[in-house]
Amino acid sequence: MTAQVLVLYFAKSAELTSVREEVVAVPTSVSSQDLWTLLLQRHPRLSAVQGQVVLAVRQQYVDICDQLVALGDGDEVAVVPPLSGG
Amino acid sequence: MTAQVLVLYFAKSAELTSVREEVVAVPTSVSSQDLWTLLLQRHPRLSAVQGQVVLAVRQQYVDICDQLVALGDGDEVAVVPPLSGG
Amino acid sequence: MSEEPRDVFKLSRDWLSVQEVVDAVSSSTCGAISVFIGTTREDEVEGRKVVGLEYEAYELMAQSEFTRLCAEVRARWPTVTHVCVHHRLGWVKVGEASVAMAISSPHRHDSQQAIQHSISRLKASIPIWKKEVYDTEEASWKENAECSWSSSSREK
Amino acid sequence: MSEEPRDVFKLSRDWLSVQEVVDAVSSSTCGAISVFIGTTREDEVEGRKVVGLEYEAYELMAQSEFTRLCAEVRARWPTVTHVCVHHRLGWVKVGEASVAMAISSPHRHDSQQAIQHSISRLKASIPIWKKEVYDTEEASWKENAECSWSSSSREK
Repeated sequence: MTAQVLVLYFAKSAELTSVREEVVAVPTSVSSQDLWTLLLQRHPRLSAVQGQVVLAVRQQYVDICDQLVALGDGDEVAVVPPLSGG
Repeated sequence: MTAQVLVLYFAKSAELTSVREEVVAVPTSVSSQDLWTLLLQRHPRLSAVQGQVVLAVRQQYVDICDQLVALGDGDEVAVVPPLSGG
Repeated sequence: MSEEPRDVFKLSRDWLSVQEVVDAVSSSTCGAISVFIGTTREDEVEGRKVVGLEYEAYELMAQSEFTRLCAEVRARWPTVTHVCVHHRLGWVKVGEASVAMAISSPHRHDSQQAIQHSISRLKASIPIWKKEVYDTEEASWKENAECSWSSSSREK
Repeated sequence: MSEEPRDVFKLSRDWLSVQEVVDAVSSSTCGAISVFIGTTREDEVEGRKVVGLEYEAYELMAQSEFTRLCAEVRARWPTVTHVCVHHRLGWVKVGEASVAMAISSPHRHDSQQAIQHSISRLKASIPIWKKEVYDTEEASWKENAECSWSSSSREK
């Protein structure tokens, strides 16, 4: 089963992918690690921030690890480099 | 030896004396306790704040106690009720 | 004398008005307003002069993380009345304010403690990023030490 | 990048401008400005409603005590750059600011700690007094708990 999710890239990750957002087909149940690997395959330059980012799924932070994430059509996934607001 | 000092009254002490300032002849060397007693004699209503005020001599706080204070003509002495700025 | 608590968050491409942030938290039940303003210092990094910052945000999530931050602050300091944050987006020249936060409470200790905590939490959890831009036209993305996945945190 | 430290103290019969207090401490070497604003709460005391406050000061000594306070703060937090206090005199309606203080420093922890300390010291040592005025036209002089010769301190 796959879902069409909207992937958002911010800060350095957006510079590396050269896109700010795109629709990507992903498994409906996937570990955050496998989700990241899938994005890396689309954008090999993201390897520059490997180990330095987290994801956000439906606007909730998710560490890149074995944790399973459930995804549905239209869900928002973001690549989140270290924050620097303030 | 006496000096002519300018005595300032603030807040509740000014309400009790009904004057904001006055020139008073005082000994050139006097304990702060005796200085207070002298002001009390001029303004018996100040007894209402007895034990609740300090003095300021040349803009420095002085507790009412046995400490000797040196005074010269034109020096400023103030009766200082508990502060409530801010 | 009770008043509905206000949590006001605004991302803005314009100059920040401190007065507006203060007015957003003022209340007849509050004796204290604590404010924090963060600005960019004039700085040289390896011989390059910082001329300004370029900010971006995950806007919807920034709003939801702010709501979460306010709930956490209110749980810890129940007397906190109103909270307001204005944060810049886009280009911010050196010397201009990037963030202004105000918190009101009946007595001063609560708003003072809450604002210190809230600024740290903002830097740790609100999805906003800045890039330092130098006079050489080079730029580099900054990382808050407060952010748990920043390189300074990872080294710990 | 060094800058002469500024200690600005103003007693004012007019409405306080937060922006003016902030501008007085801003500096291109400072990333942080902490601000505290004290206002009068709407309050009832024994069934009487507070309508405002009447402030008075020993003006010259207030200035010299402020200078002393700044020296003490700078000794403890050497990175404190500028300090500004505007304090009202005369009649202040409920809800209006009575005092606004701002402190700038390169990094935020110094200005945040310094402002908490400075507000306590201001209440303890700067010769300013306020009288609470009620809707019954009665009034009473207030005493700061921070003042060492206030009745709450004497009870300790």
